[in-house]
Amino acid sequence: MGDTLTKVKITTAFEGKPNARALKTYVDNGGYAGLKKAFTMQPGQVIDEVKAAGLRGRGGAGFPTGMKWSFVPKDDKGPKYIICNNDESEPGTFKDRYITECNPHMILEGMIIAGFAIGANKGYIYTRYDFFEEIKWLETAIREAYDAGFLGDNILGTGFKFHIDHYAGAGAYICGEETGLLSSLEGKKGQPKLKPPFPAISGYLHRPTIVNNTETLAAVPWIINHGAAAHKTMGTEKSPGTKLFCLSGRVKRPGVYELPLGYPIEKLINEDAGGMLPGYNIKACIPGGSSAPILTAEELKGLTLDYEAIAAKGSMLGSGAIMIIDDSMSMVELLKVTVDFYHHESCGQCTPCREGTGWLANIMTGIMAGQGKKDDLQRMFEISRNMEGKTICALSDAAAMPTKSIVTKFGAEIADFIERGKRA
Amino acid sequence: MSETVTFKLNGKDVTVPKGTTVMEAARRENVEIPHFCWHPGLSVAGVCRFCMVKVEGRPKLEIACNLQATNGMDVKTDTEEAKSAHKWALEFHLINHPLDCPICDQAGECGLQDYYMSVGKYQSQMTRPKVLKPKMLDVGRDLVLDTERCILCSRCVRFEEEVTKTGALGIFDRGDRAIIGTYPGEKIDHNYQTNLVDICPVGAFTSRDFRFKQRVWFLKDKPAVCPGCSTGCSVDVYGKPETRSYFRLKPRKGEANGHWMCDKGRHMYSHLNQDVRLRTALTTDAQGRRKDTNFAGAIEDLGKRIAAVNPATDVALLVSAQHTSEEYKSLFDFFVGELGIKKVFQWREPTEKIDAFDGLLYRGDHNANTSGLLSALKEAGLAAGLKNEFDAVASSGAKIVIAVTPEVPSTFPSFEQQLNRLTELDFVSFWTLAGSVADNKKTKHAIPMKGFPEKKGTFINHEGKAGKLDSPFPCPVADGRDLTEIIAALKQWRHSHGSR
Amino acid sequence: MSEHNHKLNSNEPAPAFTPALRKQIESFLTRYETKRSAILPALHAIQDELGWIADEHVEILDKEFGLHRVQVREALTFYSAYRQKKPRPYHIQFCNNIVCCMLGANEVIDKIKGHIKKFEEKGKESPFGVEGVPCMCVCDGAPAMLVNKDRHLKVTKENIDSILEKYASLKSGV
Amino acid sequence: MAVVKVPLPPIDSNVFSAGWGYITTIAAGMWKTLAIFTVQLLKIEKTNTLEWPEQAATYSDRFKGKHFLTLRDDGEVRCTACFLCATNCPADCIHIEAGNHPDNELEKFPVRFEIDILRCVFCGYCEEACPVDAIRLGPEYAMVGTNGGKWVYTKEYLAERKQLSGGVISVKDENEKHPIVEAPKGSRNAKQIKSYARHGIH
Repeated sequence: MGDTLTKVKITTAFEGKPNARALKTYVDNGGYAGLKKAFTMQPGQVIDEVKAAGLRGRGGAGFPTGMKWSFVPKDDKGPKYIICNNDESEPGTFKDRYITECNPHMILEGMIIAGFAIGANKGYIYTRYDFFEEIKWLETAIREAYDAGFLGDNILGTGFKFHIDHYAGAGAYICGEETGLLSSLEGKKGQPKLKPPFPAISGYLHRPTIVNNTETLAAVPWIINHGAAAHKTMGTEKSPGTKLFCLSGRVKRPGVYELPLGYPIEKLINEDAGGMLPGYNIKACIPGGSSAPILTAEELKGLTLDYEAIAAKGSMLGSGAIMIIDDSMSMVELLKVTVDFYHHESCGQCTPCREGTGWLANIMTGIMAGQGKKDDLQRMFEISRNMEGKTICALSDAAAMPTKSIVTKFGAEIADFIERGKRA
Repeated sequence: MSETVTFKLNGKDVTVPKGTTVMEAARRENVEIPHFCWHPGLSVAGVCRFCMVKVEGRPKLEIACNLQATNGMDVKTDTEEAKSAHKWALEFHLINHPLDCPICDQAGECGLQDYYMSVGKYQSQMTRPKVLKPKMLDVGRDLVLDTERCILCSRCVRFEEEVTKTGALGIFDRGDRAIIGTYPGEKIDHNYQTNLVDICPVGAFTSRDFRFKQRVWFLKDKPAVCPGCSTGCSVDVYGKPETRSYFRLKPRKGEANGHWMCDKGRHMYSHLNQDVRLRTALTTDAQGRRKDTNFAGAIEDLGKRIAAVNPATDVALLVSAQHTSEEYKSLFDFFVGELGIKKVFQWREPTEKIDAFDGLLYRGDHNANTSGLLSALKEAGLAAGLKNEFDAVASSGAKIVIAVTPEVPSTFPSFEQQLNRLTELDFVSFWTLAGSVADNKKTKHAIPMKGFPEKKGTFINHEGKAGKLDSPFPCPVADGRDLTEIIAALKQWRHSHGSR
Repeated sequence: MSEHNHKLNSNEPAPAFTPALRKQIESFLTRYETKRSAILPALHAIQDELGWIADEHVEILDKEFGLHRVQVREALTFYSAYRQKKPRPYHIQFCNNIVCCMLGANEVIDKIKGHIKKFEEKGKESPFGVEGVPCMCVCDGAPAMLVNKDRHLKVTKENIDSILEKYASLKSGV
Repeated sequence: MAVVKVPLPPIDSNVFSAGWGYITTIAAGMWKTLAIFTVQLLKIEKTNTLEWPEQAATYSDRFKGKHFLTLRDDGEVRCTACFLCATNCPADCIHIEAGNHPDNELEKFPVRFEIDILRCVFCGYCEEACPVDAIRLGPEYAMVGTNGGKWVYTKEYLAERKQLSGGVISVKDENEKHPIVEAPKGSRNAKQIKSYARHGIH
């Protein structure tokens, strides 16, 4: 791999810099250069550049960003919207918060470029409400950008008009789903919208809308600035570029690591993060936020961190939230926490998800209370299997996949717990 | 039908207009795709996830209600994968459903029951306690809401948003705690609320009016046209022929009304039941003694009285606009054509606002056949105006007045008052359904009539469109006749007694 | 998700809107493309200002600001950020998701509950209320909690007492 | 149905023929009667005839006699007026009128529940159909009355014979058939749960 593993900082370039969030720091270090360069290009060229860079959505699904942008109807003269999905809520993830903390201007610049590319004049940053500090930083950054002429009716004298406003969520995991986010932005319950039509055709207020993850948008200025080719030199062929990995659990140095895709996971855990805390061993690992199927310690051997390699192991890279489960954690408890979370967060719109998550949580409550039945594991597997791929959004799958994997891979431990009717 | 697409549905080629969903196409082809949230009169919600179909070449099952048919698409509703999806979708709907079918009015016409029989999983795996939610909520004049039975298909919420545009219902909370309801302490207050009972695929909304009256499997439904106003909604009348009783009206899809009908129309069965109807004919003898008689007796009495006077000058007709065009034709053919009567008057409600319209269905003209009556009058060569003509009747000097009363007294607030006024006249023969005619001690002559579900004929609505009544229930009143039959009997009597 | 703090305040009268709050809500009505979008920010504003959202507040939003009450209530009940009952002066939201749970969140929550119980046994109202919440996305600092708007990271059985004490002493004058 | 064939008396032509034969036959008959009378009078042989009503007849446990309605613990009929018995009745002898129970949580109850016993064929289908074990056919077989007798049994009459509840076939108690579920904390009061259990998880 050699060269492709060079640790270039794209989205965390301002990590640890003094006064990192200020506009001045950003501009002094090459900020808004991407935007200026983008203005010298045609909107179509910007999209092509992002496409060529192979940038994939960093929110979890990994959909190619340039492709998404190109779905927006070009001849539509009405309002279009760019939404930054900063509603970070996937358990285990904390990268968007980190980007906001490092330098929110990067997000703004990415949004302006995206707006320029698809012809949108309005952008929203949708952030979770309990990022109280982060919201303040964002608001400050927006104000600074307006003052410096990076936002407004005539940006840098180009005649391009773009406004960004900020919107706070209200504590719903489902609003991290793009159409759920749009519903929420419209002041409705955050229930995902039926697709088709896709948001790029009919999204916010039935207008063409692009919803991108914070990390995706933050990577855009660098790509425009350095070119698609430079971006392609990092990472793997199918997953180019760098990605933020949120490492948590009982490792010595948990935190956000910006690494090129294709980075070996063992190297990340043992070298970058300094290994496990003394006395603890890896029992399992959830590689992409709590929605990702769990991997056992054995499966981590030789695993590289890119979309394809993890998919080959039957899990997914998702949002890059790597949760190391150590041997102090009971898998019954892990399953209980997981299904409870999805039960709490299911929006209640689609029946299989509403009832399925409730049913799973109900069964787990029974198991925890010592009322577990022998066939509960089989039942949970069946329920999960029939929840998958049946709903409007992926929350149902997100609940089903980890359940299935935990039940399959750690079934013996749970069965033992049920058998004894108490904590294993 | 400008552009069409052709696709395969269960192996059969189907051609539909472009933009048609697979669900709509399947309905046209009589292919059953189980569904709860989809309703032809509402927007697509796609939340019940029941109408899963397999499209060859696509990895996942698709929901038929949001799947537009495209050329060459190969859709299958009966693959093992789709069938298993239906089974499980129903199972998910059922796990928190209380299964209180024994006390639920929806039993017998419940989506959950029907689909359980056709696509059910039978072996439930639900072993845990169910989620409990509020029951028996009073959310409107005619609505009882049981949120535990609710499957959150959101049809009612969409109805409130899209049809009545009141937005009075919402889904509160989320996940499996979600509860449908109005704003606390508020009630749905519009004239279309019972539609919620109809569109609810389960027993979450039940009608207070119909509640516990009868199990639906005892009922027979027959198509008819609502007599409540000049819109002429297509309806189904639900009755129990064995006991000669009626229980409810429901809308049937029709040109005039789409899928809906108003709550006023829903009550157009209550005047038909025996307890409020005129059950026997009445005559009064020379001594002024009133007695019950049969139909033949009443006709004989009336025939004699008409024969004793000069009908052209001494007989007047007072007609309401709630009977069929066919009846009016025979009525006027006989009285105007044969007897030469010129004194034909209309029974209308003095307070009516004929052009009033609520924007959806309900009109100010509470007569189903004003247009039909007017054209029959015109055909008979009589002036056709729309006004209440009681004064004219009173001052007409007629010795015999034949009053064909409105069928539905409840649509005429002044019904009793007019009845009282008419009984003051010399001799009035009431042809009516209303039992109150017999209760009035001064009534001298009355003939019971058939109600709208008991006769055949046509109502012409405000647009001039015809609505057919063609599958009659047996009349609960033995002597009940429609106008055509009464006229035929009168003619017969006159014929056999030598007068023309 | 456990809730522990609602018993004493259930019949609390709804605090009235301040003029500043009204002005703020007014500004939301025109700030976004649709009026309906103002529902979430307006509810946040009410909660920030008054601590919780009462039914009366929803009715004011309907009558005075033209936000449909059913829509407002839908949002109010759907989103878990909004509180419909008056919270204690220090409302603790403790993450009990995977990582925090693994690093001992439940034990800390139990300890906080024990702390609250001690107050109640003395017949006093504890200044603290605690509820378990889903992941707050600060897993690198697990276990994490929010006390009103202050985020605390790496909260353990050992250091929770000193944190609570600090808040309790702030509260002592009230 | 089995048909009992009664053999015709043998035609005896030679011995007691013509005029005197019937006297001999009567005498033989009288002798038989006298013999049995004597045997029974002296209690030599056990009699099959019961001295009803002084002596009670016993029937098989599965005998389906006069109906009765079972009661809940609070003394009201268990019937929820679901009409399933009436639907299932081949003789169309059950007439129910349902109404709103004054206690909202119980919802539906029979205002009237009548059985026209003269139409009833005692098939027991009503018992089979009942989802809440409210109607049973009891052991009573004597249904006597005169022309003016009350042949239509009312709800009160059907429900008043408490000594019969517990029945013959359906010995399960309410909780056994409809297990009471544990309610989530604070969700509903016990009465609701009871009504819930009553209307059933099966």
